[in-house]
Amino acid sequence: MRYGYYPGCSLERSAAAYHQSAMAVVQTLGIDLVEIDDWNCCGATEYFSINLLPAYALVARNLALAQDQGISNQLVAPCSACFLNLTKTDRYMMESSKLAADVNEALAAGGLHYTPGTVRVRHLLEVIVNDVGYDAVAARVSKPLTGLRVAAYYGCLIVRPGYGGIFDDPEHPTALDKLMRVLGAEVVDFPLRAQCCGGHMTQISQEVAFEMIRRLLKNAADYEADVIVTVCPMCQLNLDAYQPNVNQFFGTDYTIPVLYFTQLMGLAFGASPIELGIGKEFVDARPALDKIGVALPLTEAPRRPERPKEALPMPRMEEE
Amino acid sequence: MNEERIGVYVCHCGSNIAGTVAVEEVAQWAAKLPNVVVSRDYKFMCSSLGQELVEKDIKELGLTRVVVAACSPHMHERTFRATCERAGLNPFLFEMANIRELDSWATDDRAAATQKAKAMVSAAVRRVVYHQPLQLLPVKINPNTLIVGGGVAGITAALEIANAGYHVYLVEREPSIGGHMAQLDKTFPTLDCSACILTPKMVDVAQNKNITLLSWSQVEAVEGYVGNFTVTVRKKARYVNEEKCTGCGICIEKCPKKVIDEVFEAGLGYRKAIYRPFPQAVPKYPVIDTSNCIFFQRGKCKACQMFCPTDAIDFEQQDQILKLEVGNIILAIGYDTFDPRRIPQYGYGRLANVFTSLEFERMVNAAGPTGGRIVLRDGVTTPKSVAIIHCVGSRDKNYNEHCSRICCMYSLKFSHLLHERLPDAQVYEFYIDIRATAKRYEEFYHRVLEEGTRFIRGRVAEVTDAARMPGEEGKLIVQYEDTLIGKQRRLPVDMVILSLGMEARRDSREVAQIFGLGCEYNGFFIERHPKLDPVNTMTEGIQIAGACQGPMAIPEAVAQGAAAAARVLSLISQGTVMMEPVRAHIDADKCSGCRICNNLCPYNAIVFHEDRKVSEVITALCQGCGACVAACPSAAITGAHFTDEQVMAQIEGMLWDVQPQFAMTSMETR
Amino acid sequence: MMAKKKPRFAMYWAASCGGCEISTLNIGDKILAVDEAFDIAFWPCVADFKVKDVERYPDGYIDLCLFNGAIRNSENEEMAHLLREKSKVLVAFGSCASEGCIPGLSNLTTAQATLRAVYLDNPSTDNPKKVLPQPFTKVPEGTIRIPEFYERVKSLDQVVPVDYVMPGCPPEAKQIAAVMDAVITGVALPPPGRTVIGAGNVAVCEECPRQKNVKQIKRFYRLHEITPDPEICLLEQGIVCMGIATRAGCGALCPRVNMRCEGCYGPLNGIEDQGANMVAAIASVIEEGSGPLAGVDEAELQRRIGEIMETLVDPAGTFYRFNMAHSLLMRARFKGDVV
Amino acid sequence: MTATAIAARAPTFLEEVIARTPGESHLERCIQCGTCGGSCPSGADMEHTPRGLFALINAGLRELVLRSNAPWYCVSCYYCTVRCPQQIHITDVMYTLKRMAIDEGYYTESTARDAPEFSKTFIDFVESNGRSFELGLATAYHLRHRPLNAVGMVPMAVGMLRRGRMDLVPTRIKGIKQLQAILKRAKELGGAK
Amino acid sequence: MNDSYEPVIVGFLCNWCSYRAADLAGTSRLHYAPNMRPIRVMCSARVEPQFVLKALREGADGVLIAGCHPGECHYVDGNIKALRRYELLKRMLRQLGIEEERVQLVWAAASEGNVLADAVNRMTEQLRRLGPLRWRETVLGGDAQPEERAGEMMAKEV
Repeated sequence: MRYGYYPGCSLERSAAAYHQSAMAVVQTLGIDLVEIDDWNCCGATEYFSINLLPAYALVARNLALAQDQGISNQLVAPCSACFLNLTKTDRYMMESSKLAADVNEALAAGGLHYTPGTVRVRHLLEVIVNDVGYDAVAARVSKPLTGLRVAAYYGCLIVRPGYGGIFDDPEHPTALDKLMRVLGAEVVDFPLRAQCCGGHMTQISQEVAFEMIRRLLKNAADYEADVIVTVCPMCQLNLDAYQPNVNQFFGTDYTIPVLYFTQLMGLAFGASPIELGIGKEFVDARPALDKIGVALPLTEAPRRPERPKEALPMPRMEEE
Repeated sequence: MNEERIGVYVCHCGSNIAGTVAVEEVAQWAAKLPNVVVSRDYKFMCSSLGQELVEKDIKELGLTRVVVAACSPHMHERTFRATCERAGLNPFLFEMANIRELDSWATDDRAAATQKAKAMVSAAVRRVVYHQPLQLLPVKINPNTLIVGGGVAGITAALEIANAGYHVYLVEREPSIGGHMAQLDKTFPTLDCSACILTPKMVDVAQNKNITLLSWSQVEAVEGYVGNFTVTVRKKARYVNEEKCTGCGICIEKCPKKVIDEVFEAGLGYRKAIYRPFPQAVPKYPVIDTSNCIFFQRGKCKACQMFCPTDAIDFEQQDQILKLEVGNIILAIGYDTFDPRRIPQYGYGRLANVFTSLEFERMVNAAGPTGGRIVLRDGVTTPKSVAIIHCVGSRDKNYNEHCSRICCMYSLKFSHLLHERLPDAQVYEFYIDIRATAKRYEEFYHRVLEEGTRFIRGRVAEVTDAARMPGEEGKLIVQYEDTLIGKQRRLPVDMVILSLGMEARRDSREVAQIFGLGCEYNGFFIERHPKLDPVNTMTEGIQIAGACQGPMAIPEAVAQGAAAAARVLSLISQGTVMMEPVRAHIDADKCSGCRICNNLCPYNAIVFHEDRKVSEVITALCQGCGACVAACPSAAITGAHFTDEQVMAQIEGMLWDVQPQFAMTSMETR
Repeated sequence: MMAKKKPRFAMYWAASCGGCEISTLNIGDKILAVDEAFDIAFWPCVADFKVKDVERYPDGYIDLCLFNGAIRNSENEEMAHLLREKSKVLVAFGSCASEGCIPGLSNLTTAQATLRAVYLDNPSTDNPKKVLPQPFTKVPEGTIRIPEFYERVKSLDQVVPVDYVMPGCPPEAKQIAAVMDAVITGVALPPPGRTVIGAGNVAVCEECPRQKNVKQIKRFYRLHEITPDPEICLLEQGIVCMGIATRAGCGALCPRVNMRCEGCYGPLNGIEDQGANMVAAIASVIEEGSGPLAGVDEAELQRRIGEIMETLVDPAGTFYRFNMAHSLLMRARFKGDVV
Repeated sequence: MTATAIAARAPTFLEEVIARTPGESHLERCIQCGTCGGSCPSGADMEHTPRGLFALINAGLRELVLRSNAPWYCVSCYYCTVRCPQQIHITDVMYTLKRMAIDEGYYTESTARDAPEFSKTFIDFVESNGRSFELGLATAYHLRHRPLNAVGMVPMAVGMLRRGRMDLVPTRIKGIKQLQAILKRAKELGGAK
Repeated sequence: MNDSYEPVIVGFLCNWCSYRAADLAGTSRLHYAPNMRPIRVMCSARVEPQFVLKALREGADGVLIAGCHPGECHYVDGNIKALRRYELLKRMLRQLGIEEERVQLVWAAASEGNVLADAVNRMTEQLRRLGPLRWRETVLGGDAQPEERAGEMMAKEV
């Protein structure tokens, strides 16, 4: 099984662990993900707020590259926001010939053209669940996650609004639950499974964002989850990196690690935590992983040399 | 080309047509068309003076064809056909050009409208030349009637017809008649006890000599046409001999197998494997549910047989296939309630204390599973707060776009019943609009307001058990926007009731296919006219009544049942019915027996004679759609009043002004 | 020659393959009767005549003229006019003359494309200088004229009035014999005016011995894709047999040997357009595998139907194999075109 | 008929919003049921619920709408869109309102005026590098618009760096010139529809 | 028709749904392009492909066939038969050089006056853009019979 691969900006760095673990897992499953050469940012949730046609053109450049590089007519995106933007652009270009014409006129300035409908964009989870299948995944499990209480967290954009077709119920999805059960984990009921992680609200209104994160943490804690498992780098970032801030803000003391589903898959397949990028979380995953007998080395994963805290460098500013 | 003498009449319709179309000009222009001997315009052609004009011309000028350019043929085609007939001209030698609805009312552009009117008149003139005199077809009416569905609509219709002295076959799929109404506790707004008013009617059905009640039965096929239908009914095996059974109920008592009753008790209660849906069931005979019966599943038990005092249990019983001859059919197959599992955010099936409206009906019913006690799913706890959510599965393009019409009122009824039984409980009604539009409905709404129910305008976004704030723990939290204050809010309650909308029966499309009816996009049957002919269908001889036509409350269903019965009685009393002669006919000399047409007819009106190798249209069965006419590759099938040459001539006429490019070849075959 | 003046007979070959002539000679002994009964006035295939001879005849000199071949070039048209003038009874003989036949299929493309295909693009063509035939070519001796290649193929009746039509590609020898017999023995022909003679009035199915059942076509097959059951109607098996929409007269020759009827006898009386008629008939009996009321979504329905239709390769070329030049649309004529 | 010329009516605010939203937004169908307002995860903090905004749009209260913080508080979770009984593309409409607020300058008066700045900063990075750049984004945005808050964010940024989850310099794609040409062309072609 | 080109469409409307939809459009005074000339048939299944060709041949720029929505046909599934024929006809017309926009099949329920009106407007607009049916270039092919020459021959014949 060969697919084009669009990692998206997050997976380059802030969610490198997602990329790392995804690569390890797909290799085990016999999936070939070939990265699209020279892809660009999808614009996240920001570009559509500012200027519509450039926003579509930005996304469409990726579709055109995927189309032209001929890796596969299917393109896998592990990030839900990228997945949404790519499917949305393809869908709207298909529905509106005017939009398609305009976008293509813009693309022509870069010598590109995209025929809507050529590239089928898929989320990594959906590929694993539908193309590989639960049975094939089950066959690879060598170290089942027995005893680990998992809250399967989908977030929004993988299930809503379904520009790329309905993959799972937009209100009460279950695919990730099933996958986690296949890995041997105990999946807790998690009513807020498809609620929003706060998205970019962390940058706009922390109070609002923190409340949204709190709800999710509380719900997972209420059901005594050991770990929250996610399918999106934004969700992971918000729930993990902001967990201390949320605790501070509300006076709570949640310590629920947030891992990518590929990391748990990797563990179940017997991969080492390090090769899955475990150890990069803000909220320590070790207590949770202890339950399934996965020991993390005491030293953290190798990383860049640290800089003195006080010397936080300012990046070079662009002219405008 | 022929000797026909055509009269053309262009109607002003006051200013309705003349305001946009230059009618005088059209009339003068039409006078020059081939075969036209007189062409007039007149203020109101449909007035008696206008009609007299036509009659006079037919008689005095010897017209052999008439064209009236006026309104839609659906409006006045019959009028002018009658006009022709009065003057001694066969009514089918008339053609109408619709220059009002399709022309003057659809544009402001006078020049274009006039040009279009000319095209339509020209088309009618060319077409009418090829018209042939036709006769209406008389059909005898069999006085027996089939009624499908034993809910309140079907029961009403059956009693009306039976009481008029004619025989009725009442077919009901469930073991008992009664329908949804038998499940209800009280009926709004009068709060009559549903069983008290329905049961006597059910008993009347059982006792009426003119009614053959076929419960636990289904119609499998319908053949024939108005006046002469042959209906195949499968009478499923009950495994209880109706001749011997006294309905004592000992078998039910002794049956060891308890089953959740998904039908009558809406899943809230239990029944046995041999059962009667409810004590007052009509007929009184129980049925064995073989998929749950221990004997049928494992070959042992027979407790019912052992205890039956009249030896009525018969495990060997087989389904019976009955052939019924009837003249008319009334479909009253009712509705289904929306399945709320389709809206996961309301939590039905996941959250124990979310109930459906039908569950609540059974719960408040004194004869229901809780004996009328209102409790949570644990069967013990009394709720202190109840939220009733309106429009579940209704007014929602994701599910059903239509308003189900009854939910507002039964929700109000629930509020009232909750107040009556649990005076301490707080009741909330979440609504988009309160639709209380029939007699005494608005008054009932006011009464419920006065009783202290809190009305919150806002469609509920979700019901969850995920507590967010103190006070929410252990409750169901209803999240919504109170649209009257424009704020998002959350309300913790003990119980949620989902007011389910009405849907067409899940198998309504299959039923429609058996009976040759049309369904709307949402599965409800299409009536002949939504206002003027609501119980008739496009298929002659088949009426519809009750909620299979669209969402409606009991009084309307009863009225429709009676209306359908009146329709049937009127046909029976006429003895014969005259039918439009728009029918297909196969010229046996031209038919090559290729059998292309054989399975095209939705009414099975085409038969193939294996001996002569030709197909034939049974005129009485044909409805005149023309599908076979168009398909016949030998031009052996003609469709009366819509023949190839008529339509071809009409096309030529329509395009009289736009043939700039070619001349005709004189050598063409026609 | 006997004293009694024999009627005069002519037969001419325009854009055609020659099959009509062969079929005529195939009538066996009857050919002697023809020779006996007629004086041959013009029959280039059989005897040496020149156009000049015909031009010298007075109008109406020829009693019966069988004209085969379509009108493909200016010569064909000139001959059609000439023979019309000189003949009392003009018969459009065979499919080419009556409805354009195989040459008529070139109406699906342009004359330019046809010439290119023949003289330039054909793999077996050796034409290094890329010479195309020209109506006028200057040579030292003067200008050579060859007939002008028309843009569009027409049937005979599109250039001159025709009294009778004898369909078929070619007309069956026994049908020709029967007509000749009738003419010779003086049986009155039906009134003229493009009247069909020498054929039936019912479809080929009438003569076809195959078992016919109710039809439900799930996909179409071309002949090489399937081995048809020899007893059952070919159409039921998904083979686009034109017999249902084709005039009988041939004796269902093709279906009898497992070949689909290709429609050479043309449409039946009352049919304006054989192709459109086939569309109506065949499309009606496809089975897209969904109860029409099973609540199938409209787009899905259209997709399923489209899928089946895609298996019917080249509908225009199939349905109009013989009738293209005489199809309803092709019968359109520019104002001023001569009948 | 003698016709009096009536000047063509200017499009209403509702029509404008619909025209500027790609595809069929169906905004005109709103029945004011409040499903969107109830479903919105940040709805409790919005000055107007989506439903409320639509009522204001229908009433033509342009300034009120374009000054509202509501569109900027939209987190693109699409709950409203999938739940709307009238199948209105609410999230898309929110994006339209954001663009209109920027175009008409009203956003500066909004309590959420930082949000568009965040979006713009984000875009600046994308337009000059082809990829987003979290550290640059966070610092540039916070220093420009929330100097006080920037300090509060330091521990997290440091955490990100320490865990190797943030880069110190942006990645730039090879085809940046090509991308810039495309975006330039797209901007010239104009944004509407 | 000289100054500005206005296409003419022949519309085959089924008696039960689309003709009633057209009636309703009129009754509701929905103004739409007056370019469609209606012919009533009992069912869209009565519309023979021959009628379509005939209309084009007689000078129509386009043909609209309108029926009930699938599942709502008065004659159960006549519209499905129409759809099947349309799908095949469309493919054949494509080969004959007739643009797809010229022959269209739409569904309009009796209550959907607006749907029918929109369809007529849309089709009129498409045909305006397309221009008249180019007989010589597409259907009949090339320029075999230049008008002058035809005129000449006409004179000779007369």
